[in-house]
Amino acid sequence: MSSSETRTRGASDLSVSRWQRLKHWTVQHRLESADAVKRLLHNRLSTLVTMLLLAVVLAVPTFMYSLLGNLKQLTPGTDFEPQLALYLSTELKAEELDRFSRSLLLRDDLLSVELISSDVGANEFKSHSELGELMTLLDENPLPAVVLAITRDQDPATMKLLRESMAALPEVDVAELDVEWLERLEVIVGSFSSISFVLALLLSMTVLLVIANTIRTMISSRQEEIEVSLLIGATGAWVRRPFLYAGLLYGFFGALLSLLLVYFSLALVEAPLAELTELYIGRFDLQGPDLSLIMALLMGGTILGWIGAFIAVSRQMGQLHQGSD
Amino acid sequence: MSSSETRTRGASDLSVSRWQRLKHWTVQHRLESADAVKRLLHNRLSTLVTMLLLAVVLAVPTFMYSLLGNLKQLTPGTDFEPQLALYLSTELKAEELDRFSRSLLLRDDLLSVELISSDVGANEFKSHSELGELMTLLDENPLPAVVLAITRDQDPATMKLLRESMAALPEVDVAELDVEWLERLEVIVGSFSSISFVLALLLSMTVLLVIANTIRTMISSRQEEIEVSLLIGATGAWVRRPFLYAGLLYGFFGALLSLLLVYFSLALVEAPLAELTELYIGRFDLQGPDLSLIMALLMGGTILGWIGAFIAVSRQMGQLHQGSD
Amino acid sequence: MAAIQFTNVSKRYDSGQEALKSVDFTLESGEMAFLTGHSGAGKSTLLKLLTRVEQPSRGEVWVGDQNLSELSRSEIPHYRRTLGVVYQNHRLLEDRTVYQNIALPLRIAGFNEEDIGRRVRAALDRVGLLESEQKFPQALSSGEQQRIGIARAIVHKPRVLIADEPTGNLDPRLSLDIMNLFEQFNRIGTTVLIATHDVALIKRMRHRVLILDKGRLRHVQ
Amino acid sequence: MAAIQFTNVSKRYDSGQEALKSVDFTLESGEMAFLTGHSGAGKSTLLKLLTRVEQPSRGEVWVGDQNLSELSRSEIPHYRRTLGVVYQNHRLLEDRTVYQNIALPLRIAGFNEEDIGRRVRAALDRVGLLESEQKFPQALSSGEQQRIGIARAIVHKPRVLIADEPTGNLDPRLSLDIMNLFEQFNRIGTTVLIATHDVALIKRMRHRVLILDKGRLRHVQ
Ligand SMILES: Nc1ncnc2c1ncn2[C@@H]1O[C@H](COP(=O)(O)OP(=O)(O)OP(=O)(O)O)[C@@H](O)[C@H]1O
Ligand SMILES: Nc1ncnc2c1ncn2[C@@H]1O[C@H](COP(=O)(O)OP(=O)(O)OP(=O)(O)O)[C@@H](O)[C@H]1O
Ligand SMILES: [Mg+2]
Ligand SMILES: [Mg+2]
Repeated sequence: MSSSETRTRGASDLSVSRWQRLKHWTVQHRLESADAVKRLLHNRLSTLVTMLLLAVVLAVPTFMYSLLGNLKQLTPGTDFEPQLALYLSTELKAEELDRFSRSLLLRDDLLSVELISSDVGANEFKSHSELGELMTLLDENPLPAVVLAITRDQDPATMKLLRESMAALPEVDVAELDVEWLERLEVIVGSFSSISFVLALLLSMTVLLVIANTIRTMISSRQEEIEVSLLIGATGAWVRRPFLYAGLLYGFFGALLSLLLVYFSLALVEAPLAELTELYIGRFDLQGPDLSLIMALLMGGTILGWIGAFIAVSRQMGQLHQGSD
Repeated sequence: MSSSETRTRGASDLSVSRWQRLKHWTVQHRLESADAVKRLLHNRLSTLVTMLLLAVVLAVPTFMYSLLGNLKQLTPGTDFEPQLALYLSTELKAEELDRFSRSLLLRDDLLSVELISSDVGANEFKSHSELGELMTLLDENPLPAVVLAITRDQDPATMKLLRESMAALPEVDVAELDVEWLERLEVIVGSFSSISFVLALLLSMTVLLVIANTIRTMISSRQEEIEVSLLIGATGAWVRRPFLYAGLLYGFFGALLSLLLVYFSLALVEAPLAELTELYIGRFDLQGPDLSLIMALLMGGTILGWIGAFIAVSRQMGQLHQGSD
Repeated sequence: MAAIQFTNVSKRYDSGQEALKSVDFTLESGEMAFLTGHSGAGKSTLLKLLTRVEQPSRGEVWVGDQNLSELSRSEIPHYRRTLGVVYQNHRLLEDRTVYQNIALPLRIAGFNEEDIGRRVRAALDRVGLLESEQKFPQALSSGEQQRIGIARAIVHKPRVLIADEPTGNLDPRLSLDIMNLFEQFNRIGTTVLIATHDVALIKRMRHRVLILDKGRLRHVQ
Repeated sequence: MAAIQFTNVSKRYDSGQEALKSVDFTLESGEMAFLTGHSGAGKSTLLKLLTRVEQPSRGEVWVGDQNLSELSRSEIPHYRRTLGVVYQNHRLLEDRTVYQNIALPLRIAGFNEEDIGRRVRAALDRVGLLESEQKFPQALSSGEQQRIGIARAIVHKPRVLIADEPTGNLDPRLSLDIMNLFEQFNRIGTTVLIATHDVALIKRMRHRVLILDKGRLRHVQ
């Protein structure tokens, strides 16, 4: 009869070596995670619904952030520097224009100076503006020559002062700064991204709640099993583990599904959005979420899943430890 | 001992009058719906999560439809009629212009004719276009006079023919139709609304799934109660009723909450969107969902809730009727 | 009139297990009988046929003037309301108070609240647990839970009372009390059928005894 | 050495119910005893103290060399693995086969699959239900379920075996068989404590009997 040998083993595995315990632990984890996947697959409807929900909820901020990335395309990138545009008097002759632009080159508050003659300006105007066709109707070229200058000092206040002093020059009719437009666009992008952030936070809370609730119902549907296991000598960790795995898996696969959803919706929106933007803004390519967003989504989803499960498990287990018979 | 009297009553209420049965039925329904509300309130976390989810899921298409309504603002309403714009030769004198526009008035393929002199045109251009400032730089007004005409026949093909014949007139330099722009915008709005429709369908399915799943877990958490009730003589309808009520309530309140969510998100988006559109398109007012959309949402949500509950109940009850002991 | 009649009833479960084999017996209206036999003999199966939870594979089960095989699905609930059933593991709802548990059959039958209160208290009084009205089943000993289960079975004064080992969890004195309670009901006309292992009790009570042996009705004392 | 020792143990539930009053007794290692008493006397409560589901309001409960009140939360699982417990309502998991049910304590203790298979079959053989290995509990009679519950309690060969009315659902012959099984375990050194109503059985078995009466240990035979 092997009862004495088993008794020590069944009774307390405190006596086995650390190495054996580690091995046991990893084997257990492998079994448990396989078991968690099996259970998710077994309860198909419920798993599907939860994943779908997570996908929808996670897709909303991801979609927003993707669009935001596209919106940022509209603001010139870091290589863009705000320009000072000097519309020159139409009375100046070609040599005068040339001289004037050279004199500007000597100023050390300007980094670069570009002269655009009225012919070149007219051509650009024709190709870019809606009103281009009108130009063909005009007898003579009404456009002035323009000097585009990039200032050394890029801070808006200094640039405004510079604009004023330039406007006072006799050769200059009108001096314009394009920082204002840029500032406005930046404000817009900024407020969109803070909205996206708030939304992402709110919807992360929702994800947390969804997973916590799903795990809660999982736990309560397996309450008898948990109670019996605890009575038989299962540790809290042993009971908790499959639920934590489930939360993690929900989070990860929910995030993955949401990514598909985002690509799908972007594909749907692409054609009409391209037409719309072409109509008002000009060509631009709709881009999907970038790698860092994808990583953030997948890792965020997984972590949220684990935390949600942890919250649910802690709450429910607390109740079980106290109240049950 | 009152046993004989009660026995008939407890045993079969087939014998009571139809009036009593109706009264009993309404009382039951009142009690049941109150009970359903109480249960939803009792299980707060789970109820909250479900409602939030429904709200998020329902809010997505509602939000889309609201934006779509706003997009339609951009396409001129039914009172807009596509115009034919005739840019007249700049060599014509004021009297000639006048005569020409009068002669157009006599044509029966044009409904109305409006002459815009070059001065008026220049003013409009200044106030509307980004390039307005440029106008102030020009020595003379380069704009031609324009005649805006509304055609009797609004179909694009006929209008194109008309445009060609007009362009051939000696007084006319260029003839332009704005139908093309309109056609494009209509295509865009059309594709957005079909996207919204597909999305609404998909998300309605999700709502159905969410509610079916919630009711399913409700049922399985009350399985013992259902089994015992059936053994004691509860009818299927009696057992089903609270779940159907719950589904209905979930649907309705989920839709209500999603409405709040939509108003909230619209409020969030309003300011930056207004700036953005002002930058590219010009002022327009962001409008919330209209009454018919609100009604559709609330009724749709309620009906979806009921159907979802019905599906869940039918599936689960089928299992209970067969397999249990 | 026969209250319960089995004619040549066999029951074979889907698993192939033959739980009842050609069972024939009649219980007159107002009669009281015990059903006994070894574990797995088919006692619970026989009672499940009576509650229309299972259907016979062969033969007919009549209760009163109804052939249970011919009950339509919508008639089953009404039929079940004429029964009172005590379950082996009491089957009380853990999340409801004792009062709510006992009130359930009355709620289902559509009694009004006032009636319900009166009847529930009368039933509780019968099983001697009037003071436990607002407790939850978990806070009761198993014997007390069993008595609540009995109270629920009798609260609507059923025509036929069926019990599956109602005294398995009770001490001998309480068992006798409960059996006496069943006898009282029997005396006012209720037909009573009780499945039990308690041989000592059966001997004492002097009622008819049906003995099942591997699904066959061996002996009718 | 004393396997189980109660010193002046009282238990008062939050509801105010005094379930045990100054209970004192000692069970030597390898001893077998019965716990009896009327319904609600406190038998289940006493066993719940042993499984550390409840804690005494006063007094100390020692099992082996451990004072149960001093067990930390993380020690409870390991302590419980030294016990085998048979529950009144068997507490089998309905969604698992008989095999899976019995394997559970071994899984929890981390045995490997091969060991588990061998031990589960040995336990099933002991209770005479080897052929039901792949069935689900619902497809078994209540007596059979009870025996599966016993198999689960003994599969890991515990030092102490506790049973709460293990024969409440069994017929007299099967009851005796099960009790003999418990005795066999007792003979190889397991300490056994059984709560039961079955007075006839107790008399036959000739072991120590602890009698509870309204929470007081009245009589130790
Ligand atoms: N749902 C079922 N499916 C398959 N077999 C079943 C089912 N229920 C019972 N059985 C089998 O039918 C036989 C009779 O079972 P039943 O529960 O009627 O016995 P019993 O006389 O009530 O026994 P006990 O005294 O142990 O309660 C048993 O062998 C059991 O395994
Ligand atoms: N969780 C609890 N909360 C409050 N009171 C309880 C609780 N459990 C049991 N009691 C009460 O304590 C007393 C003893 O209960 P216990 O279950 O120990 O009795 P028992 O001897 O096992 O009875 P039985 O033979 O009926 O199973 C009873 O009066 C019961 O109502
Ligand atoms: Mg049985
Ligand atoms: Mg007890």
